[in-house]
Amino acid sequence: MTDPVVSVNDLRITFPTLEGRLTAVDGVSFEVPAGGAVGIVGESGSGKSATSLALMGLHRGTNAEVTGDITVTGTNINTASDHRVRDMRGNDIAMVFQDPMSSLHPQYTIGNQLIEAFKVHRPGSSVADARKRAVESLDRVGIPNAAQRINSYPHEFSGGMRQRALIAMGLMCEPTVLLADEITTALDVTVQAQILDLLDDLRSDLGMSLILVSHDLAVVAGSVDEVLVMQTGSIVERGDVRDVLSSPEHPYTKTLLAAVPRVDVSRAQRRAQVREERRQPISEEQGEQAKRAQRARRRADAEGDARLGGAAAKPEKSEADAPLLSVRNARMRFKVRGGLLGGASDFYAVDDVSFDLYQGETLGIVGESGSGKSTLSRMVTRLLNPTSGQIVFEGRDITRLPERKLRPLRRDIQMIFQNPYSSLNPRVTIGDSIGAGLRVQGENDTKQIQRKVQELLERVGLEASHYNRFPHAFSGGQRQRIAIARALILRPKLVICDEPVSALDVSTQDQVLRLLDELQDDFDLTYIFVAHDLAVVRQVSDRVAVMRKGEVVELDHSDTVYESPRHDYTRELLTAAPVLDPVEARKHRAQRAELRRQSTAA
Amino acid sequence: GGGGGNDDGGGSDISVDDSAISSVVDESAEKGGTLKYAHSDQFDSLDPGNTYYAANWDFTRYYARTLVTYPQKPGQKGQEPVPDLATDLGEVSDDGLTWTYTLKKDLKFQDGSDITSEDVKYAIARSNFAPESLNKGPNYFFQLLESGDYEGPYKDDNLDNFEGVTTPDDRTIEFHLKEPFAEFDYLAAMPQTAPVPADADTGTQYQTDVVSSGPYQFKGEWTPGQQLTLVRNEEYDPETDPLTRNRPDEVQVKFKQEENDRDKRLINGDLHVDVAGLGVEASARQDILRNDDLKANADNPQTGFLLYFAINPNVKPFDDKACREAILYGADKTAMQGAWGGSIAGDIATNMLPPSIPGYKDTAPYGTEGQTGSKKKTEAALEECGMPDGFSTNISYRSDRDKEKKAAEALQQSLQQYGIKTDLKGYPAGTYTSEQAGSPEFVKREELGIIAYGWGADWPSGYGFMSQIMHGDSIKDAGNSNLSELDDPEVNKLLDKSATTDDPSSREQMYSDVNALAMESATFLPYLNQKALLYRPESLSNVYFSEAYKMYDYSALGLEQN
Amino acid sequence: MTAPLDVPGAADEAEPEAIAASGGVRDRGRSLGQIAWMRLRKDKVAMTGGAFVVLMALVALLAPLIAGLLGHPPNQWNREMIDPALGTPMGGLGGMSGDYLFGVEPVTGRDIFSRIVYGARISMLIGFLATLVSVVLGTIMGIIAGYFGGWVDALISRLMDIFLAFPLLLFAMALVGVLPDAAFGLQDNALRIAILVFIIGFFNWPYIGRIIRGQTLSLREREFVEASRSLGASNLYILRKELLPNLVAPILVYSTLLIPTNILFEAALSFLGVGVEPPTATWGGMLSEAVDYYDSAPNFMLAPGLAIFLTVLAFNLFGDGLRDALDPRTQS
Amino acid sequence: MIRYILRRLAAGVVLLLVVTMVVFAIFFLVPRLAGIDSDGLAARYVGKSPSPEAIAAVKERLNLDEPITVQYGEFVSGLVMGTEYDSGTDVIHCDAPCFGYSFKTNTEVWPQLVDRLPVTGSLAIGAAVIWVVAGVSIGVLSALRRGSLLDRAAMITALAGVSLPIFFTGLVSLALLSYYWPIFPPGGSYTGITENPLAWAHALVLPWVTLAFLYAAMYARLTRAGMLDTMGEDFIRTARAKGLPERTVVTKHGLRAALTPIITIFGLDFGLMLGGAVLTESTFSLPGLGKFAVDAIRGNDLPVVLGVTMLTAAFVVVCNLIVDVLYAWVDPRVRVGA
Ligand SMILES: Nc1ncnc2c1ncn2[C@@H]1O[C@H](COP(=O)(O)OP(=O)(O)OP(=O)(O)O)[C@@H](O)[C@H]1O
Ligand SMILES: Nc1ncnc2c1ncn2[C@@H]1O[C@H](COP(=O)(O)OP(=O)(O)OP(=O)(O)O)[C@@H](O)[C@H]1O
Ligand SMILES: [Mg+2]
Ligand SMILES: [Mg+2]
Repeated sequence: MTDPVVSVNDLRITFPTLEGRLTAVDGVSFEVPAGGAVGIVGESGSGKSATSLALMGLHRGTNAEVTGDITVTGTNINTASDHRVRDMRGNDIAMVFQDPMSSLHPQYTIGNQLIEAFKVHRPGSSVADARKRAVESLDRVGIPNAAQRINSYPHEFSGGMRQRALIAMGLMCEPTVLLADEITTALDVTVQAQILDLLDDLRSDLGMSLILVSHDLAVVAGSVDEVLVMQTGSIVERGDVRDVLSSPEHPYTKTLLAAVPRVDVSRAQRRAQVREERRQPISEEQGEQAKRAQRARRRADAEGDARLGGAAAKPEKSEADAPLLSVRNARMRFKVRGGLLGGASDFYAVDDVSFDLYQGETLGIVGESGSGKSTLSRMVTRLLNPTSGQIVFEGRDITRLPERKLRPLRRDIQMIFQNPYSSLNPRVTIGDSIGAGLRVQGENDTKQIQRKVQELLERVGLEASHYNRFPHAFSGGQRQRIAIARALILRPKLVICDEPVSALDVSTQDQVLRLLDELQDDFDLTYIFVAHDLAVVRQVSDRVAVMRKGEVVELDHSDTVYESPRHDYTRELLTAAPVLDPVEARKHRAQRAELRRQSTAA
Repeated sequence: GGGGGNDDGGGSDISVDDSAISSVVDESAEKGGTLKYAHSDQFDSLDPGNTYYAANWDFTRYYARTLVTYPQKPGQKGQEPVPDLATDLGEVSDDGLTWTYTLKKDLKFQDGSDITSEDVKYAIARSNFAPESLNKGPNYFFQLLESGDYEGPYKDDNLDNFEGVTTPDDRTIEFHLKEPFAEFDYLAAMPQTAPVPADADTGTQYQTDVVSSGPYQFKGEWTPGQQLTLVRNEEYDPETDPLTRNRPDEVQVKFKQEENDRDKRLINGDLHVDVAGLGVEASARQDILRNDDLKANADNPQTGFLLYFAINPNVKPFDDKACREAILYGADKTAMQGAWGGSIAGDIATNMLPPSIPGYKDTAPYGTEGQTGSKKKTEAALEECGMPDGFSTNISYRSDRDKEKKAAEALQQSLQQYGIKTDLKGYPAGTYTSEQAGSPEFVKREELGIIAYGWGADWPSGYGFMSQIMHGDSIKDAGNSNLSELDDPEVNKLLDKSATTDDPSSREQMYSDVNALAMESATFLPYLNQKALLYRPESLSNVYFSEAYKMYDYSALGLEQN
Repeated sequence: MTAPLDVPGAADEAEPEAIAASGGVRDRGRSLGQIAWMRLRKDKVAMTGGAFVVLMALVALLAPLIAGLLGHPPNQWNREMIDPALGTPMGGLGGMSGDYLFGVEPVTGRDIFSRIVYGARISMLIGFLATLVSVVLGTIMGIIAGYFGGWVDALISRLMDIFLAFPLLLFAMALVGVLPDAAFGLQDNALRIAILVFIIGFFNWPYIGRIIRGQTLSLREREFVEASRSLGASNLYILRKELLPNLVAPILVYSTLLIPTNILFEAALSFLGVGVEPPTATWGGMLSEAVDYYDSAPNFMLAPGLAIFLTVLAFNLFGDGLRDALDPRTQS
Repeated sequence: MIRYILRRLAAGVVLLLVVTMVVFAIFFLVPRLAGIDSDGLAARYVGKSPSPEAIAAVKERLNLDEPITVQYGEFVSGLVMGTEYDSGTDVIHCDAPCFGYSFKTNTEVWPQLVDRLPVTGSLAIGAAVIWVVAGVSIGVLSALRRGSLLDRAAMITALAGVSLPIFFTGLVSLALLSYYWPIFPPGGSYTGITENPLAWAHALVLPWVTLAFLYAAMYARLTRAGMLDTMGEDFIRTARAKGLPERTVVTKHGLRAALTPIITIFGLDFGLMLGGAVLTESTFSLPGLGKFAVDAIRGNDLPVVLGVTMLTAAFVVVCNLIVDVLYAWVDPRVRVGA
């Protein structure tokens, strides 16, 4: 075997903070063989990015302290001169970053930024050469019409194209190692699959080594040979990707794996499993929260709240029952500016959507970014006024109800939002945030409000004493619990969850999903659950609607949709979904390649 | 002429050379050079028929000769009119209603055409009878001439309809008056009598291209605000001129010259004259007074300006004379003098005539010990007016005149100790006489009991000085300058009579009497006979202080050639 | 006059969870205000500025007492201190002595120390009140524009553009000139001060308005506003309970930074001769008379100049510190 | 792009129109509201001893008895199409843009404004060059050496700079460098650049430096803050990851993004300044537009005040327009939106 192109030995990175030095990476060692692919997996904050940056020597000039040895293509990054390190960046080792929008300079054309990456390492080359190379590079990452698009600015590209452009930039000098840090996190599954496929192709075509960083095991599964699992700065497990996935050794890896939502597990299976776990005496890590939640549940049961009580005797829904919500031919039109003459043109974000929703069920909505999921949710809650169509809630047409008449109805329909950071008011204590619902609906007794809020806090797995804290003191997962509590304080009938877990990492995501599931049982809730992650949707939904460009292309029982999809688009989505089994992943990849070949041939 | 600064104890010795007040400094017949003037702002107008500033009147003599003018002599003699375009001073008819002047022969405009009596008549018509266009100058002719309802040359283009002035022939001009006016020659010395050829008149725009009758003419068309250059007028014949006013080859005026900078350049000789003639500013004043070499080139003459506060009897409690007297007795004039800059800025005035005006007497009604006010008399006056604890009133002043403001503050301070509480009210100088202090209605409404003002004579006589500020007939609804609203029949009668009295010495007596009566009314608080600190650069020749214009006589100035 | 500086987001969107989790351990449960105060207290420079501000406020409040103890009445002429010929102060150093701490004014001999002390009243009063006017106006307009958007926003934004396109000083001067002497039941200096406060405050609101509008615009897009609306909250409730608390920080910071700007503005107007009526002492007014006596009485120029400088500097120091303290982005 | 420019242009014209209205209202409406009748207004245009005839004539000539809307209409039409004044013998054509006619000096306002513009222009441009160069480079250096001695010194100076009233620094520098040690002439002695470039520069050094000091301080602070923000952006990391030399990273990537918002502020500042740096010109007695306006306000010469105010607003609008276009050029994101 040849020498490894990257070898890291006892890497330690610390940052000074208000509370003293924070060790972000703690004694990490690994190697990447020439042409090999290594995945680094771990939850948020585990030190993945810090490690990647160290490989590029990008901690230089910051207040981070880096010790240990990093050797990249024979050069010690820690001791080499600035000049030498600069020479290597982009040339020997190139990095592709997480957020494609902010990682590209908004004021220069894509071409300019690509050419620059080339010229800096090939000072003798002509601009024409560099340009040619940039076009090639863009072409290779699959940007159609590369010769023209090279003059576009980043904002004129879609997210996926930007990510490709960033990869193209990394490829300009044909580096030995490509370092990709969470490059697909912000992308749709289909695009994610394309990008991953692209990296795979590039690796085999160019003989590059690849370091793929992600918090999602499923993402790396099909693309790497070896995987490192990081937890709080250390590598807890490493090995061949098949071995690690099939027989994880470290408990952390195990929980990580268990948390990954699986597109092949149906809702029924999942429910059964969850119920099983709930019945078991509570133990282990998340035990405290669950215990509290159980206590709260029991107390609520004892009080005999009508709705809570009803949950136990929940009747199986029948098609004959009147639907709780029915949406008929709903359309939402936006005016978009920026035609050639700047005139506004019409654009239907939601186009002729109809569905019924019954008490106690969960309707999952999947679709790519921009397919109109959020718009639809907002229409249902009347945060947006539908352009046409009808929304009937409990037999009452609420499509055109004026805001004042709507207000009492708002008790019954609530929303949980995607971004746990922006969905809570940073300047309002969480107690007040949650209690706001009661207050705006006319409750004035502060004591009463506080009692109810604290009960609910415990129910969602937080402490009553958190009442007076501000959101900044909570993690993303906790914030999402707060947001859930806020949505539930008015005891709504229908809750619309707009991507409630997409901003969370897998383990937190799992906890939140479980919580939502429990609450549905306990409070007899009806959910509309919006997500772009097929696996997540399958776990929670009774029925699933697949949206594309504002239309619902398929709507059926979730098992039907996942197991025998009728629409091509649904199939495409399904093959694009990442799977944990590396063998399966490669099979999917082959299928995708086949599909592509067919479409280009056709 | 006024003497040098008298040293009122404690301070530095500040007496300056003063020789240009009583004699001509550097008398010389040399010609040539460029005489450089500076103006801190700009002329209100260079049209001889449309200006009311002494400096402009002095300056226009370069290109606008008048029927009568003032001789180039220092001291009192410089105030006595001599014929210029006219062969003699005015000849008055027996009934005193007609004044006749005859033009000299061979007088020419800059374009070589003859100056005729018609041109003078036209000049009077446009400057006095067309207020819709030319409204900046005085309007004595309008008031005095018997001209029916003549509407001025711009509305009525037949000059024959203007009957106030007749021209029996090309050289004779007759003025027909409504009432006799003994001092008519002074009016004939105003630049409004400078001839204007009717076909060259462009109304308000005439100032850009004045047709010269004097030794210099505009170099091309002039744009207001831009540098003005006067060059020799080839058609001018010095033989016809009683004055020698053609010494320099060229005369320049630069405008908008910052005061301190101007003073600096005056002292180092880059500039010759500050055309406004008001003297140097505080900073240069200190420089000059601390340096004997500079003092030797400085003069500190009285400007003929009398600074005073008018006390308005229509504002309570000044309807009571005793209350007015309380102000007169309570005022500390030395403080007000200090406000203007000390003795160099003026001598304390004790009555309402400037010393250079014939008829002046050194009297001091309501005078107090050391002019600092008298506690005893003030308190007695307050007692008498029934307000032993004092009262409150307002003092108005022109807000953009720093020294007037300071003087008002000084008055406020000295009255305060007697319980007379005053509020200061500043108004822009631009509207002071038109809208505020000059509007009796406004004065009454806003209760401006004490009004800061200053006055200089339009011509050097008691009538010229006092008629506008003391005669009952001159009280106007707007633009009033009789701020005390004095309407004393005795005063009115004396002033009217003086206008018809030929004998100068009896006129002087009448002026003394008017002065005494005005002071007696206790509506005037004169405090300063203003003085200016003038600096004459070494390079100037023939410098002397003209009592007629109260500044250096510009027409006489020459440059030392070496 | 001042260009708007970048404002700390009311929004701490960027705040990574990791920091809340690790760095913020000790801060858990503390309000952002408390954290800001803790940070501010550590900032010595800002605290010095703050202390000076408090000192000047006290000086302004207690002017009669201070001037009474250490000086002479501010409007009293002390002609014995003046060389009657030149109008300059007697003795060296512009008449500075134990009796006249900062010397005396040329011509009048008024006690410069007392006038500086009394001048503080005008400066602080107008600075504070004008800022209040700007802040109230700016906040209301900014929130309305940002929150309601659409044509309301377009209208208010244009309005702000118009205000910003005006030559303020000229305008203020002209306005002071054309306004009457008595109005709104006020007279003299009370009226003058009211007019100045109004003009300064009224013409400065767009600066704060723009900032508030920007903040509101970004806050409005945040999901918590939608959440609140989906709970059935009215616009007023959302404005008051959801937006305003987030705007407190920028409002506070901008007020602190606007006060010195307004103090400078007042000084400029007084310098140009359109401030309050004499003989009331103002710093700008004193400066405008000082240049003629630059060498015989340099103290006359330096005293008001330094008074303005130090006061404004103190406010700026404090404001800068406050901004940093309230800025979630500055971590150490 | 062209559409964008046209739209900004239209907005600019509307803005100017509103500005004229407000200015006009302040000078003609406010005095009326304040109880000054048309006689009083007319009296302001007449000399020392206004006769009723003269007042009546002025009133008629200025349409002072007409409703304010008519007066405004006349004013705007004068601006756009020029107007005519009666000089007595002749009709004076006041060509567009006619900013009015000063009855104090019997001259049109516009030529006088044009006359003073070079002074203000010289002052503004010179100072702007100094402050932009000094302010931006100090700001960048400070940001790059954050926390260093240089940074701290520069920021303390900058803070002092923004806290110092310009009329104080101006007076002190005048007193020291012009009066006490006569190194520079006081500002009043402005000489045109065409007349004598050396004298021109010599006379302007003090005003330039004084004015530039304040703005340099402001811009240094702005630049530093902007630069600190930008240098923390992801695209800077990308640029570094490409292997670009630090200099390129800072200048090409950092500075460009950091300076973009400063352009807007500069446009506003510069536009306002072209309309007269009132305080600087007053302090140094520079015969520019600002001083002209101040004198006019003191002398109640309304047409002049109106003219300067309008001209300033026009400058601001034009400068903003240029800046908007420039902005669209340097920041491609703007072109589509807004
Ligand atoms: N500049 C810094 N200053 C202080 N702490 C830092 C800094 N950069 C990173 N950290 C801390 O180091 C730890 C590891 O961060 P890192 O960015 O490597 O995590 P990550 O695994 O990439 O997480 P994510 O999945 O969220 O991207 C975190 O606790 C983070 O808060
Ligand atoms: N207010 C609006 N004005 C104009 N277009 C809008 C507006 N809101 C949404 N859109 C457009 O409507 C389309 C659907 O948006 P929506 O937010 O519903 O998508 P989504 O499926 O929720 O996507 P994501 O997964 O990214 O959240 C998008 O193209 C979006 O740009
Ligand atoms: Mg990361
Ligand atoms: Mg969405």
